[in-house]
Amino acid sequence: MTAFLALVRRDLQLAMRQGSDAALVLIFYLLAVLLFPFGVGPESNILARISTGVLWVTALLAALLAIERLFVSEYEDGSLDQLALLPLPLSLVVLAKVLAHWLLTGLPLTLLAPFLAIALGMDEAGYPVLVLALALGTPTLSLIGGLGAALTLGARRGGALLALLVLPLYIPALIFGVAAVDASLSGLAATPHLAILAALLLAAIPLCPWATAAALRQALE
Amino acid sequence: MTAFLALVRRDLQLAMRQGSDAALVLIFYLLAVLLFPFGVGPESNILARISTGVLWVTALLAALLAIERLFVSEYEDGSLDQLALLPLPLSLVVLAKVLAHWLLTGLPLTLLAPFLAIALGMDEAGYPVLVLALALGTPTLSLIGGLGAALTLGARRGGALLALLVLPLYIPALIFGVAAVDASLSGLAATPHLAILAALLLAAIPLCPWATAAALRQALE
Amino acid sequence: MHRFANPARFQRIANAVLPWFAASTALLLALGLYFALFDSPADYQQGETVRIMYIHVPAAWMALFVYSFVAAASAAALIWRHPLADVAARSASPIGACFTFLALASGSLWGKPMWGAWWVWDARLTSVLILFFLYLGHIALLRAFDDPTRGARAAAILALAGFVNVPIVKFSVDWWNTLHQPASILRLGGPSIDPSMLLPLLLMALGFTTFFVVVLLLRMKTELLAARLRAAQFARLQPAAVAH
Amino acid sequence: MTLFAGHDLACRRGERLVFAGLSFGVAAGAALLLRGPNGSGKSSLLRCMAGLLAPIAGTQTWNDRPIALDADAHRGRLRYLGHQDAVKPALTVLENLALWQQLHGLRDDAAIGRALAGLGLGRLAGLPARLLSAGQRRRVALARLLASPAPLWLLDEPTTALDDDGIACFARMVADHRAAGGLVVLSSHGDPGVAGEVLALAEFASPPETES
Amino acid sequence: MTLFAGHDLACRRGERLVFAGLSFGVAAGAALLLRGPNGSGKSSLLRCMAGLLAPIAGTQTWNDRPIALDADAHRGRLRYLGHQDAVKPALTVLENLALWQQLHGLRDDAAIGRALAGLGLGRLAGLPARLLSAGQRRRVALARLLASPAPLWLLDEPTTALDDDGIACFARMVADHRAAGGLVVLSSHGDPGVAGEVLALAEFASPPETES
Ligand code: HEM
Ligand SMILES: Nc1ncnc2c1ncn2[C@@H]1O[C@H](COP(=O)(O)OP(=O)(O)OP(=O)(O)O)[C@@H](O)[C@H]1O
Ligand SMILES: Nc1ncnc2c1ncn2[C@@H]1O[C@H](COP(=O)(O)OP(=O)(O)OP(=O)(O)O)[C@@H](O)[C@H]1O
Ligand SMILES: [Mg+2]
Ligand SMILES: [Mg+2]
Repeated sequence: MTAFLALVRRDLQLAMRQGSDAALVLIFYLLAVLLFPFGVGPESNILARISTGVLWVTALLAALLAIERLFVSEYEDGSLDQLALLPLPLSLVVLAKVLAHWLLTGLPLTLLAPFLAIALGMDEAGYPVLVLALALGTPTLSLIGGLGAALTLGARRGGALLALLVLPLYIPALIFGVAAVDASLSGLAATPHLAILAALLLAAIPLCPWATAAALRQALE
Repeated sequence: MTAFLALVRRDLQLAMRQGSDAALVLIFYLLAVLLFPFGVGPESNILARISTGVLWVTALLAALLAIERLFVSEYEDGSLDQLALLPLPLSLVVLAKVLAHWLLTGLPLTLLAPFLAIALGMDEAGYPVLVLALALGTPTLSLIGGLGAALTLGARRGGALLALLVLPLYIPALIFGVAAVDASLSGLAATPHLAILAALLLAAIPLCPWATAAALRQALE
Repeated sequence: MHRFANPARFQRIANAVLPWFAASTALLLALGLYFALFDSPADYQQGETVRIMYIHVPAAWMALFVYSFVAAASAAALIWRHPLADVAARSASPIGACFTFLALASGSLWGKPMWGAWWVWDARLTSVLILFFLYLGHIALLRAFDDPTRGARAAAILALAGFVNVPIVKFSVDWWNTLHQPASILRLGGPSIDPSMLLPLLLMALGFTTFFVVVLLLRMKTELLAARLRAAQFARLQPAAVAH
Repeated sequence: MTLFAGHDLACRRGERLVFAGLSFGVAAGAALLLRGPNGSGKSSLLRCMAGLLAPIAGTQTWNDRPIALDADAHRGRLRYLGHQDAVKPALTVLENLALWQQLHGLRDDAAIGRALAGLGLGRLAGLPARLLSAGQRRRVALARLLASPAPLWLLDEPTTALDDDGIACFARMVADHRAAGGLVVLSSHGDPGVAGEVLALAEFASPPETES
Repeated sequence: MTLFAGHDLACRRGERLVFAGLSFGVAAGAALLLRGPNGSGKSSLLRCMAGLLAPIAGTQTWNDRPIALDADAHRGRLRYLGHQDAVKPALTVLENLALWQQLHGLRDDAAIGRALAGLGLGRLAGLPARLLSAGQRRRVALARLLASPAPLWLLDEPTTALDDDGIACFARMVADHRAAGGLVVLSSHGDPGVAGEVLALAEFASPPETES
């Protein structure tokens, strides 16, 4: 357990030291979302109408943008060998790294969302559910993305290949995340959708790290 | 000059060898765009309204996703030292690498855009300008992105921050790109916007490679 | 010691069964198409377009079946590390991608008259699209590494992870209210479709299956030959050590 | 008595059978030197020993107990040092050592102090590893072995980029480790300053025709 | 007569003054061996010579002409080999060599053939470099010097990871290069199999108190 926490702390520390892509992700999120007023024009009703989708899709893409490098530097400087040789199971190592990554990207992104929602003129009613949905959804995205990052490790083509592998797996989270917010916006109960998001997360927490660890092992061979 | 071309050919060859980057970027672009119907819902009129913004944002992300690694592998395996020691000026080396990168990502992406526009139900009137705007805009994105990539090299905190300052430089290209397409969609003249895009590109072609070369020298010290 | 196991036995078996499967494929598809196109009634509400079903439905079934096959082979490859399992998975996924594309294409062809739109973002269609991308990802990952064994293992892990999508495709029509119609044949309580349509449908489905087997065996044979070739090249290129 | 042993191991990299029918044994306090021309499989063998690479044939045992039976325990008792140093450029030398110590569930500043002293890194402790020279970085990687101790050391060309003083430090730390009953397996081309049984990998190279 | 010379050079890395008041001179056909403990500045000096790193004091001359006056020409006449090999894993050994040849504006398959033979890479020519072992990769990096020739070689620990055979090959190619009037500056800890004037960097080390 101490080792687990030490790992998380390490990744946060490293990110802080070398101004990580975390900030990059937030900037991109900001850019991408704020672009839509230009793309769609002033009519606030349309902006509001699409705000949910825009916020979620851009969140998806931002998450993808960030996760690609999760294991690369570890792999190239030989740290991954050492991590794989730690006494604690590799899947825990993966979980720790993904957690740190989420704290650096998913969390700030979640907290940023409502302000962007204001910018897009989304109805206040949606904010709480939006944050909740993102809070439940983004960890799943990070976990799935981690699997993708491990699978494409050492592959001849990183980023785009990763996108091809991961984006389809993101779609369920996207669908239910949007559904939850839209439900709350139209005064319906968001709980069923949120429940599904939670279920996805609960399924991903054991499965993804396990698969990711397997992928990393074969990458090290 | 032969060396310049050899460099371009090399990068294309590397990309091809490494599992055709271009094809995967296209797939990524495709996927990213296809995400929006999930988010926004199938109502075709709304999709059509936001199609311009969607196409540009995803173009931006595709450019970002691909450029980030432009110099990293060269830097880590020592090739950058060798490139910096070539008889031709480093800024030309940069230009060659960016050009190759654009041929592999920006160009195919530009050509794919109108088909995605169809999928999003954009009005035919917009297609030619869309392609033109992207053709003028994406090289600028690549050049700016290259500068960002060079600045983040070496993982100095300062570098990352500078890169964050560079990213917003994307905004003008995006604003005018979107404006051009929307103008043509609403029957107005797109030429002024396109002219600005061209101006941006003309400014970027000398400036960015020069600054990028300086940043690279920094990283090599 | 699987790695030393030479696949000569597989070659022999494959050569033995191939002609039979090829013949039955030709027969089944010929019969199926005859019934489908000439000797089956037009639907009372869909008219002639119903005949698209005889392509669409078997294709869709194959899309799901082949993915399950790939997943199973991948599991075998990961657990027992048997090279043939890798070869099977690698050979099957492009075929599956084709079937999936066929289902998508025929589906949207059918959708135009039925729903008035080539494409709608409904759960069934979406999940099939995801299935298609999973196939593409599998293929891309297989070819993304210089070392084929690594690509094979990465792809295998992906195939297993992506398997969750198969039940989603299958039951999406029941879980969400979709435009797409629910299962009327592969369902509890027996098929609810006119026998005169059921016969050609089943013939086509069988034909598609045998067709799959034929193509699979052929691809596996070529894969194995290619592997032999690579090995030979390595033996020539790669010295035991650089020193001479 | 032999502590760590391997029985006719075979290993493949990519499509190539690197070595086959290789056996070895290391007793407590002993050292095994892997020698062989470039590409003969020294690194591969060390990765097999570490469990990073699965040999396609043969078994390895620790106290006559197959290590495969208890991979976690094996990982816990070995330290591996590869061609790369696994030193994080952004962290200082001290942080790098402390980090891996914590990851191994230890917390022993005295050991870190000894490690730094043992490799003459004392004055560099506060520097970001990014500023280190090749040999200095290698020293940090070696210091890790002392900071978080374990009985079995697997070292791939540990003396790369080390100067004479560095090699002397390395020889000393290996001697101490062996005196304390530790085991050492290392590959090297030059003279690592360590005496021990030699395993020549060229002998086990697979003749071309057996290659898959 | 001295071809390549440096006059009391000083170099700083980060906050640290690595060496100062350093002068050197290399004549045609001569070799200069940089020796010194880890961190004494061998790599830094080589990077200064290559023009990758700007010395904070002193001048370097080629035929008594300051190289700063014509950086392009200087880059054109030198070949630098750093700690890293700059070998592209995705390309085959052959392509790697041909590539750098073209980038230097040359096109000479015979030279490539000689380079491959000279380093015993003949049978590896068709392999993707990614499959090479550490020493095999180093050999490719050395082969580049022969494939695209230039008078001045700046080599940073060229014999790292090389086996005895590899070192022999290296010694041979250096001898030929010098016989043809080439200049060689190299750093090494072990014995690179090259005889030549020795420059001990420790002598020019800045006094401890200046260290960060
Ligand atoms: C691109 C659009 C479409 C896709 C991706 C698609 C996909 C599928 C899939 C995956 C199945 C297999 C379901 C199962 O095994 O239970 C299926 C079955 C079927 N589809 Fe579609 N379909 C599409 C459009 C249509 C259209 C437009 C119609 C006609 C209205 C249609 C009618 C059917 C029928 C009748 C079945 C058989 C259901 C059964 O009896 O089990 N499909 N389709
Ligand atoms: N990742 C890999 N994939 C495929 N083959 C590889 C891989 N790494 C090494 N090889 C091959 O395996 C053989 C053994 O490599 P290894 O690195 O073990 O040799 P080595 O004895 O360490 O050589 P060196 O002394 O140069 O480090 C080499 O011939 C190499 O071509
Ligand atoms: N990028 C850098 N930034 C700041 N300082 C550096 C950098 N690289 C090296 N140094 C410092 O400069 C000094 C000299 O480094 P250099 O790599 O030249 O030594 P070296 O003689 O090559 O050592 P080695 O034999 O280990 O390669 C070292 O003390 C190191 O701390
Ligand atoms: Mg090795
Ligand atoms: Mg050095």
